[in-house]
Amino acid sequence: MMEAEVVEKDAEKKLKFGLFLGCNIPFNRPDVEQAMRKIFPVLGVELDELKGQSCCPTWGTMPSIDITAWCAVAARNLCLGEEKGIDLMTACNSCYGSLNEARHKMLNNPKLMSDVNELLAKIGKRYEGKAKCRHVAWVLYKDVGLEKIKESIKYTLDDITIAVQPGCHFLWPSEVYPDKEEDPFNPVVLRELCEALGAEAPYYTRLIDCCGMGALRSTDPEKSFTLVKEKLENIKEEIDADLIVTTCSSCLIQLDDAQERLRKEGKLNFSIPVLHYVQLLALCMGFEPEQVAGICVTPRDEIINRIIKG
Amino acid sequence: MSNDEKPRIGVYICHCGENIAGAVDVKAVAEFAKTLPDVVVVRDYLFMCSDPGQELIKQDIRDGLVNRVVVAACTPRTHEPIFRKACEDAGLNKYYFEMANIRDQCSWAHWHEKEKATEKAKAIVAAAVAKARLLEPLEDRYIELTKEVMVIGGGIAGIFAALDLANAGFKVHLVEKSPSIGGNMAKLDKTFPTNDCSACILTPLMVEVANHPNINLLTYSEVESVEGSVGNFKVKVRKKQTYVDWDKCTGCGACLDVCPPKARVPDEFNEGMSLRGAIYIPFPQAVPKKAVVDMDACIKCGGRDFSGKEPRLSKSGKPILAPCEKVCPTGAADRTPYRDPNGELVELNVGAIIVATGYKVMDKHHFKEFAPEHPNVITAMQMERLISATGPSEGKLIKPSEIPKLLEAKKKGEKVEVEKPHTITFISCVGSRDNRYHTYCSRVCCMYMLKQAMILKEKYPDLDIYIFFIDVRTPGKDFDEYYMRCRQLGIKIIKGRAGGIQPLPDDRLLVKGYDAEIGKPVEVVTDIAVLATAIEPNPTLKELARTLGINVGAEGFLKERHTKLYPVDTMTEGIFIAGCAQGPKDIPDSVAQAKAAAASAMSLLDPGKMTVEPLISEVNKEKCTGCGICVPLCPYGAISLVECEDGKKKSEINPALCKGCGVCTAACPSKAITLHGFTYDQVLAQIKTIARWPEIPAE
Amino acid sequence: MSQAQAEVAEKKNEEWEPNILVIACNWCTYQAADMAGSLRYSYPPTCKVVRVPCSGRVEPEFVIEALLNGADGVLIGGCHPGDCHYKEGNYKALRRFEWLKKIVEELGIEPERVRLEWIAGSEGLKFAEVMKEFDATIRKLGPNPLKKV
Amino acid sequence: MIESEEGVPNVLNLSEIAEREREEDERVVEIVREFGAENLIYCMQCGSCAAVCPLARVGFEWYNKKLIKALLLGMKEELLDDPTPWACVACNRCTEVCPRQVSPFEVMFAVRRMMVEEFAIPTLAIEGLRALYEYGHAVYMTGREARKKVGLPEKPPSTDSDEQALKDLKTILKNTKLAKLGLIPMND
Repeated sequence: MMEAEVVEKDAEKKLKFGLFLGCNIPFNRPDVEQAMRKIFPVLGVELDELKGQSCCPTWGTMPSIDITAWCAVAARNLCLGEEKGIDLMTACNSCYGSLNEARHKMLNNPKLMSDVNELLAKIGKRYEGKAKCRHVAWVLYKDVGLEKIKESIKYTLDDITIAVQPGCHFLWPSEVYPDKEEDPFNPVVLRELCEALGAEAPYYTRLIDCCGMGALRSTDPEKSFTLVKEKLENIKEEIDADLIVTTCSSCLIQLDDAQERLRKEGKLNFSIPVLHYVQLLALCMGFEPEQVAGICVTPRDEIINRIIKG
Repeated sequence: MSNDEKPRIGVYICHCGENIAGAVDVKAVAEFAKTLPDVVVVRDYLFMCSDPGQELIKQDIRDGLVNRVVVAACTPRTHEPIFRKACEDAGLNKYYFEMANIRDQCSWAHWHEKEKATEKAKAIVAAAVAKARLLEPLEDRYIELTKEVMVIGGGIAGIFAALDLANAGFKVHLVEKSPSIGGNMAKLDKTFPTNDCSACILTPLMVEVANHPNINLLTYSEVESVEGSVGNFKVKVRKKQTYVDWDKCTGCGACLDVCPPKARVPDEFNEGMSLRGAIYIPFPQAVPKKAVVDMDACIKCGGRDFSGKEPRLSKSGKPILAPCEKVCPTGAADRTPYRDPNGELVELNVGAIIVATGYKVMDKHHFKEFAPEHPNVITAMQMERLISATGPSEGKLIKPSEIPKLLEAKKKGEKVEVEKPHTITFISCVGSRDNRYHTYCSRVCCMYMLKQAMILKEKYPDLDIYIFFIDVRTPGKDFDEYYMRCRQLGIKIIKGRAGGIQPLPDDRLLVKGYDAEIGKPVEVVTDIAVLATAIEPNPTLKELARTLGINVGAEGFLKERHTKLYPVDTMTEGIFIAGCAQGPKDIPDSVAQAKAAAASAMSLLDPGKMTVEPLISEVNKEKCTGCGICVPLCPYGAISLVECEDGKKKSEINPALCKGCGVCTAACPSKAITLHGFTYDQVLAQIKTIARWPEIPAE
Repeated sequence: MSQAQAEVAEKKNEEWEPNILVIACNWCTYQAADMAGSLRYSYPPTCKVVRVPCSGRVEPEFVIEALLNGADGVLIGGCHPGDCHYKEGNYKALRRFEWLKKIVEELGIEPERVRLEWIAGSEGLKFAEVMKEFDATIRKLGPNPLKKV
Repeated sequence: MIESEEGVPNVLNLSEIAEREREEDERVVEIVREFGAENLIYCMQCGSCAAVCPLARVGFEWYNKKLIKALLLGMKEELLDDPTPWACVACNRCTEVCPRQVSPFEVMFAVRRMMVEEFAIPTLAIEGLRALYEYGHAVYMTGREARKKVGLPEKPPSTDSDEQALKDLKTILKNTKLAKLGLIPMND
């Protein structure tokens, strides 16, 4: 018994990921970065800085110009992990999508892979296709495990109803991702992660609908806001959530930021605070709210107080 | 067993597991049945139709206990034959049997009113017993069947039906109204979904028909009258006058070219896109390959009119002959002997008839919105001819408006530059799914448009091809894959039926459509517009159906006996239908149906004789006053007034034609007609029993 | 008279139940009656079916006799026009029915007591509905006036 | 052609479109296939993609299904000024539901790539590319107050704080189509 436990602990200790930040998190929502830096060591996951990482590249950049260029930029980032024999881990769905889509393309197209490696050769790198990008939600769900999460928290979310927002690139296209929901149209991972913290995380009709962030918002904010509004109203009406929790930095910004705008314009008469799951977990673990959940537009003081004061 | 022996009725009540016993108190019904007049035995059993159940009945018959049987169980529609057979097996005339339906029409319908269900069951049994007391023994009838079949129509369906029957040893008379068999399929260039060359797969079959020892091929012939009924149809077939001695004609074709321009008419085989002479062979692969003279077109060169006159002599003393007879190497086109314009009447005796008269492609002139008079607006069947190697342009894709130029040059042996099309546009559902014309879907248009588009695009990749659809319907085997191949070839599929074609100042056309997918009107300048006109019943089909005594549906196609269960049968026994005469269908379905019709005819005729239930009407000559009311009432023409020995006219019913409806029986003012199995007394006994219920019928 | 019979007869005096005769053609209405049962559409057990090959077999006398013998209502069921198994027997039935109605009226019987319906073999539900309706009609009319006499 | 207000004609003259393809000796379908929309030709216009497309939902004109149809008809110029492809959030729900494995997302992006060649590219996208090249981050902010506020170093451990890595990234980008197109200055 004792021996087995030791072995298990050793295995846990071996958990190590390259912390892939992307752009939105380090520059827009560094509290999410801080939350990850706080929670993972507690959960026995070692984080590598992945020095020299860049933009994944995001959809509006290289993917819109050229497939080889897209894959080359993605491959340089993946190489940073591959060189150390570790996978990347991200808290941004866009990075998760772009990196894995690029990897999927390269693995299925030898010509593309060799073109990419020709480019990488110019900087002395080579990508074999081994390293992949993992999603922080999947690492917590599968590698760390719900039990360990439950053990690690100081506060539980009794009587709190959460509306989950897994986000599009957590789900689709399921073919390219290293981890897949059993039914991508009825995702349960984030719901179970929230439930592990003691909250209710019920289904609602527009759970898998897009928040309208990204290119849609930069192209036509008005149209983008109609999607957020639809989603928020559905959340309010169907489950009257106390809190929205997402595992995507883009969804986080959109739901938080656009919500405040809609309110200011008089199009919304309620307010639901929004957190990234790693922030929520950090709060439950007792980390300083100012550091792990300090940046927002839609007020979240009240819910943070409820969490911390029980 | 004599008829006037006093009835000794056995009543056998079935529990049908719980199906009857669950709602009807079977024991109570049994007790009640014992009180009914002439009932001597009453038994009940869990499943009366099972072997031991039937054995109960058989034993009572064998023991001489009963001479009438009433089974109270389910519906006679399914179980009457089973129990009748049990009676027969035990030595009782099987028409001494009556059924009381206490399941379907009692226990099941009144499941929650058990007491009332039991009472009703008693009433039903009482009525059945009342009828059983009056039953009479009847003998089954047999009719001899002629093991010959007439197939009408020599298209692909008729060919397959004829070959299957002939190969099984049946004598087949294949009647085709055109000079050659082959039908519409002979006109097609290629066939979906495999794109086989139509002639390549059809011609060998046509030859096989012509050479088959069991097939009597009657081309250029039409059915004139049909009498008789299943097993023994008497058919008169008119062999039209060919005006060419077919025994001598070798099909060399020498006469075709010499027929003068004045006598030339649009060629049916090329859908009117070229001309043929008055003397013609329908197409190069015709079977039989024989010439005929179209007398409506013939100008009777040199007064040569088949009237039996010797030819006039020229100044040089030579006989003046028509060009065709002059050039004929065998004398087949000899115009001297008299030829009867009525042709010849042939009489056939057949046991069954298969109708496979095919279809007609709807004409384009109905559709004014699509500029039908424009030479470059063509039907899809014309497109088939345009791309076929045996067509007017010998398979070269040219604008139809250029055909006359091409043919003229060919005649002169000159070369000529003709314009080739760059754009071809197809329009679907022209006349189909259209309340003004045909409400039905013609089923094959989507596929043949895709086929033509595919053939054209593969052969001429630079062609721009547009297909305007309401929706693409490709439910056959390998059909949707075929459709996808077309899409992948770059054929532009536009959802939305075009609304108009405007001729442009040159010989091109502006097609006006609406792309429902983009939500905008679209316009295409096209060289050829192909209208996928509907598949229509042949104009003569209605008349033929009347001759045969079968029905056509509202849409004009032949009506099958039952859409699902009897798809190749008609309401007239012994007459089967196959192919497009029954409704629009493609070649695979036509062939399948033809084989089904052939198999149905075989299973009907093969035993050589068939049993006919004796439940038909009979005239009691002594009662008949000869009023003749019944004669026109009979839907089968089975009744006629015949002179009797005493010189009076009396009604007589032809048992071979009578179906036993009882219309005459009900109408006869002197009650001279008996419908066996449903006699006046029998039905009235049942009715009175029920009307008086719950009073018990008197002894 | 059996005990059960006696009981029913007694009941009849206290609480009248209609007695309805249905003359059904073998190919459509009889089949519909079977269908109603097999699909468990219930209808009043007052309706009892007698089978004939075709509605064209129904002699007006059958109906008159039924009424004279005490039936409270008679329904003739045939195939829909155009669907007759024997081509046109149902048209014959229709013609006779018009005539029949007049005779019934002359006998002093409400013409609503006789009815002609086209019910196809597949129309089990329709059979049950028609039976319910007819039963209700007859109940409103009360017992056959000839029976009272 | 009758011009509509948006620049796409109210009535599409398909013959003119086909003629243009012929004159330019390129089929639009082939161009977008080369740009990654390989399975475009399998589209049967069922509309599943449009049913789940956020763009279709909020009223963009040339959402996935319609865009594919336009391309199949040979349209290109008509689409160059349209913002729809640039509004695609790449959510890929269309890819998940497409019964023909067309991947409408790939079509959207192939059209972006086709548009880029014609320099039909939104300003915001150019800014993102410039930031990617200059700093290695498409979204880049010079203000570092937020990072400091949550107790993080001013710069993340990325190309932002690693000169060699940024140089490497630039080397890669200079050897791609981005440099050939000359959309952004890449002179350093």
